[in-house]
Amino acid sequence: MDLQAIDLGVARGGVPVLEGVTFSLGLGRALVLRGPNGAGKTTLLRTMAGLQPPLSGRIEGAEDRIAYAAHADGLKSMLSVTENLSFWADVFAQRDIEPAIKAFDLTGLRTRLAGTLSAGQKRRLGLARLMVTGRPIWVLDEPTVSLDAASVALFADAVRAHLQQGGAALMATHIDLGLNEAEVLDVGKFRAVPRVSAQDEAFL
Amino acid sequence: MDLQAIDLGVARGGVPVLEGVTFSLGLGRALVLRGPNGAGKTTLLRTMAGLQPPLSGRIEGAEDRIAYAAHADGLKSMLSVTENLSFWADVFAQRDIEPAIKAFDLTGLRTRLAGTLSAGQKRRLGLARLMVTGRPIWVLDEPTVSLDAASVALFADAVRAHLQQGGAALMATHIDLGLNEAEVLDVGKFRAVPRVSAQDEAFL
Amino acid sequence: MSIWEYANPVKFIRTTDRLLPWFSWAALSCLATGLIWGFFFTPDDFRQGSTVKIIYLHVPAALMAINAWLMMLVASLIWIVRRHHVSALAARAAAPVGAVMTVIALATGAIWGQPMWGTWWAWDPRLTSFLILFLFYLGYIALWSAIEDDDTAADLTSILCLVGSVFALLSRYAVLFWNQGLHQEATFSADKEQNIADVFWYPAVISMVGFALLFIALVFLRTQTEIRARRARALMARERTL
Amino acid sequence: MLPDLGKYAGYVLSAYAVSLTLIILLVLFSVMRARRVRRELEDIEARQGRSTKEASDG
Amino acid sequence: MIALLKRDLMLAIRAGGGFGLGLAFFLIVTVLVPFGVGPETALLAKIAPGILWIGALLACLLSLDRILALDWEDGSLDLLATAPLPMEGIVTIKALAHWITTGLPLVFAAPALGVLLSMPVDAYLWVVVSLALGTPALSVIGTFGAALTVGIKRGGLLMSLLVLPLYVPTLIFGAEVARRGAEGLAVQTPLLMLAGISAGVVALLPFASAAVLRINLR
Amino acid sequence: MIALLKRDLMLAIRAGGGFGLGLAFFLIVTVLVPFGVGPETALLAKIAPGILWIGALLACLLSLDRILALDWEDGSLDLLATAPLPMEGIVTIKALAHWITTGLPLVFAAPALGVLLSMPVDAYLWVVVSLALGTPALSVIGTFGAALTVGIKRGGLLMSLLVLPLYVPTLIFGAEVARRGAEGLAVQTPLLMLAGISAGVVALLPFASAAVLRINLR
Ligand code: HEM
Ligand SMILES: Nc1ncnc2c1ncn2[C@@H]1O[C@H](COP(=O)(O)OP(=O)(O)OP(=O)(O)O)[C@@H](O)[C@H]1O
Ligand SMILES: Nc1ncnc2c1ncn2[C@@H]1O[C@H](COP(=O)(O)OP(=O)(O)OP(=O)(O)O)[C@@H](O)[C@H]1O
Ligand SMILES: [Mg+2]
Ligand SMILES: [Mg+2]
Repeated sequence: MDLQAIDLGVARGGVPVLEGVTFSLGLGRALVLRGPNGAGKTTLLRTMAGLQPPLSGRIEGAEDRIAYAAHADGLKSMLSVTENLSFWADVFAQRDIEPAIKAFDLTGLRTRLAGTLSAGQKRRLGLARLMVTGRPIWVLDEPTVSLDAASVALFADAVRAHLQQGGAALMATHIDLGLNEAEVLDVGKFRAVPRVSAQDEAFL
Repeated sequence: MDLQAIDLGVARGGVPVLEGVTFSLGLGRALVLRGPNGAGKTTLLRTMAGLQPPLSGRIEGAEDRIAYAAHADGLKSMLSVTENLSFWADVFAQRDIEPAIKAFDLTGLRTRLAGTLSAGQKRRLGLARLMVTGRPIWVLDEPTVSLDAASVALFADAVRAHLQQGGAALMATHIDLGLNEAEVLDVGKFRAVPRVSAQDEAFL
Repeated sequence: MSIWEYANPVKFIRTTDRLLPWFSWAALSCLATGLIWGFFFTPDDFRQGSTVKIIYLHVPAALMAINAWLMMLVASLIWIVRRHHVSALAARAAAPVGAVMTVIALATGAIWGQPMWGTWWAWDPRLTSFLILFLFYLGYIALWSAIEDDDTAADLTSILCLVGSVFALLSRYAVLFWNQGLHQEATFSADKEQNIADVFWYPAVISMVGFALLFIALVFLRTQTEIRARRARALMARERTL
Repeated sequence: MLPDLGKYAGYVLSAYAVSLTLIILLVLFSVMRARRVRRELEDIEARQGRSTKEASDG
Repeated sequence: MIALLKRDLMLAIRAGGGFGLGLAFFLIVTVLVPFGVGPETALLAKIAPGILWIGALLACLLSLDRILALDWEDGSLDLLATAPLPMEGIVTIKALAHWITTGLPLVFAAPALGVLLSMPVDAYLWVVVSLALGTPALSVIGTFGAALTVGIKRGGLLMSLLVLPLYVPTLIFGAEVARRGAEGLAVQTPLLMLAGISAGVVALLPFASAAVLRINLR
Repeated sequence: MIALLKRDLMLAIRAGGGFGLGLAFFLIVTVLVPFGVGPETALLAKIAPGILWIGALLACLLSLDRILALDWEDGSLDLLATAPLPMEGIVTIKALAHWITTGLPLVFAAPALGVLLSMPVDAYLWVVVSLALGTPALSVIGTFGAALTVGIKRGGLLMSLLVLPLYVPTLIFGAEVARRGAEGLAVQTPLLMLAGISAGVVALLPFASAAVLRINLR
């Protein structure tokens, strides 16, 4: 089933940010969200991931199929790279963390505590987590922050492999990911008309 | 006076990361550090900023002339944009925060609490802080993370203006900043010969 | 040749490897002699009955508890001033030994207190100071184990040890002021030697020497262990970087 | 075999028991950890083909 | 779920994970009381059961901000929320891990600390029993407080404020059991009440905590 | 320096900044004590000065992790360290801000809480005086503890463990002043000692705190 946003409105801090967002993401495809800073990409992705309720409209095909990666990586600095990954694999009832470790070139860092990694290495570990979720739809918020060119390529390969296995990916980013097959959606055009926050409307 | 690194060795977590780093950064010039994830850029910049002692070699011309911007922005989420800026201006005994606000297009966000900004807006505020330090040498760690193209251009303009006023800038980044006049230094070639941490040497 | 030579970890391991058996056997024999003599072959005190036999454990443990802290203080100073790794690790190695000595002194004291004072615990100044000393040990050990980086941990704990020592002294005066106590005066001081009968004195001294030797042997062994652990970590790190 | 400890026997014996147990535990833990760490170190050294002695001579 | 429990326990015993710190705090609070109120044995013996209960409560309280705030800060909580675990399960496991690492050790340590306060002999049993029954409630209620304040940076003090009033019934009945036990009176009523509170709280509060946590994650 | 003080005070009074929380915690601890030890007026009156001191100390303790940890987490501490302020100045200002937002309100609140514990009339003056003299020491010692544990995530409990033994002399002399005052005895000696400790600590400890902080920032 496709992941669909139908006439979706999202708000942050009570202020409507985007309105009328409509798209559909089929399996095997990738969609890149673009838009200037503060456009509402993060807000939209959090809504898609089910972390906040939409203001209006609805989302379909998201139930229990989404693996979300946020600005923060959710790593435990006192656990090693493998321990961090195995934990998430356990949570998602998966077994094998080896492919993830290979795909993001973490082999040499296996026993290192996550807290001692460099910014880019942390990010790689955060992305490797996606591969142990077993979920078909990846929802990624600026996945390549702090990554060097080689790691961005690793990431693009991983996404491509995921798409080939029938997965899908929804990403927000400002830079070029090297994923030419991805469609692009500019969220700028969905900007909500400036008005008071949704919760304040009752008082007008 | 130039900012000079002379045969500098830096370590993180006690492990030598870079060795023999030598460069000199004259006023009016910009130097971009490049290197893959985990190469040691952050470590080098922290050392230059005086936050950690060098392992070997020395740094000249850094004393009280450096404004440092790290991965984290050091914003107080419960203070507004102007309050955050004024605080740093006060600390560095400067007065005027208007040019900084203009340069990073924060005018519309003035009274917003820093905690409610989007990732890119936060970053813009973090960079605006540099302009109220009055320090001639900017040391920046991945300054354009999360910034959209327009903001990257704003940043490049700000750096250019700073250079024209006789400032200097030392930056680590993975992406293109649009600063063509900047020299590039690949830290990869200074990689420390693999050996144990400096503090552990006594134990071998 | 200067004494600082032994601050070299490898040298330290080699030297102590040679010394360790001697100290261990000496400690064992002194402890055995002192305690067996004290337990089996001394008469009961006319006032305290057989409880006086507790003295052979209580006093040495109490003395070692204090001396261990002093040793840690000295080692911390050496680390701060001269940055010899062995001294930092020795301080780290001594802390749990000192803590156990403190617990022994507290436990034997409490067991002694029940028949003598009719209570397991009283807020007597000396007892209280010991409890505070125990808290300092706990904090010191907790801080060591909470910090990942070895040298940072050494730096922080040695400063804590210095500041803590000053506050421990202050606490001692505060506690003395706060409550006047029940506890025995120091009867084992050199000038009052005759205060205590020779029958009790000899085994007590032997036992004290035994505790001191045991402390030294344990600190040697544990320091070696810390050094080896550091070395293992260093080699592993090198292996990874290669 | 035991000397006559009178009415205080329980106290004296428990004092000795507690102290000796604590000391033995302390020694045991120290020795066990020493052994373990030593073995680990020797493993690593064997793997890397160096020993403490060589290192110190070198 | 098991994975989460395992991870939380592992993190607790890792360096800086705080296992045993609750215990140490309990010890220290108990030691401070005589410095404050003076060293008279009779006085101390009288207030001992109450002080032990208050000390245990404070030790729980101080460790609450590790339950959820750490996971919130590094983003794991967002990720856990999108994982195939029910939110109720997450908060229950978190409370359980907190009890194992904090509440349970307190129960075992209480008798030793009773000695320091010259607690009457009859009190020991009841202090231990009341703590064993009461600390699970403290952990579960504490998790609720942690869920309420999870979005607030360093909200430790605010959380204490919210949680302390909720602790009052548990404290009253727990301390009452201990105090009556010390004086040799019948403890049945407060004991039943305490058990009832614990059971009720463990059964029902996780739903509230989960709801609150969902709101905070929005 | 003034700017830093101003910012810290401003942050404290902003929503969620924790101003007044110390006070509220103080209130709640004082209120819990009767629940724990039972409602007898005579008993409460006797322990009142001590409880007030312990309550004040715990309220200070619980707010310590806001002194430096927040600034560490969001990166401001790194930036402050590269700013033209001496590290000793930074820690002193931080301790001062903590005292103004936590210690000082406690001094003013103590009499009101004394009423709750039926404290004897003579004690009020001395409780206030001893708290006024002692709380600065608590803030400065606390800042040392905060600096020691600044790199440790949610190190609140570890910090308590390190700080509480250091609080002992202050607590003993402070509570002694209050207790003697309550009984109408001479308070001169402990009062002098308390003042001496405060003065010494304020003069010397910031150097240790600054050293420790520098090590932690490395
Ligand atoms: C938990 C409680 C106790 C602690 C922490 C404690 C602590 C100490 C310390 C630190 C010392 C050595 C001080 C010195 O020699 O200057 C000592 C010595 C001594 N203690 Fe205790 N004590 C405790 C209970 C008792 C009890 C109940 C008794 C017996 C009634 C007792 C009898 C002695 C004696 C006879 C000495 C030797 C004094 C001397 O000659 O120096 N202690 N104790
Ligand atoms: N509490 C609030 N009140 C008003 N506006 C808010 C609040 N919180 C967030 N906003 C605004 O909502 C908008 C959406 O933010 P969001 O984080 O979704 O943007 P984004 O597209 O992810 O930006 P970036 O590319 O910078 O990450 C921003 O303009 C932000 O300033
Ligand atoms: N405690 C530690 N022990 C061993 N190695 C460490 C430790 N801490 C950091 N490192 C390593 O030091 C190296 C330098 O890290 P640094 O953060 O300086 O890299 P960087 O160039 O900034 O990378 P990025 O581009 O990803 O930000 C990394 O390889 C990192 O894994
Ligand atoms: Mg965003
Ligand atoms: Mg970096």
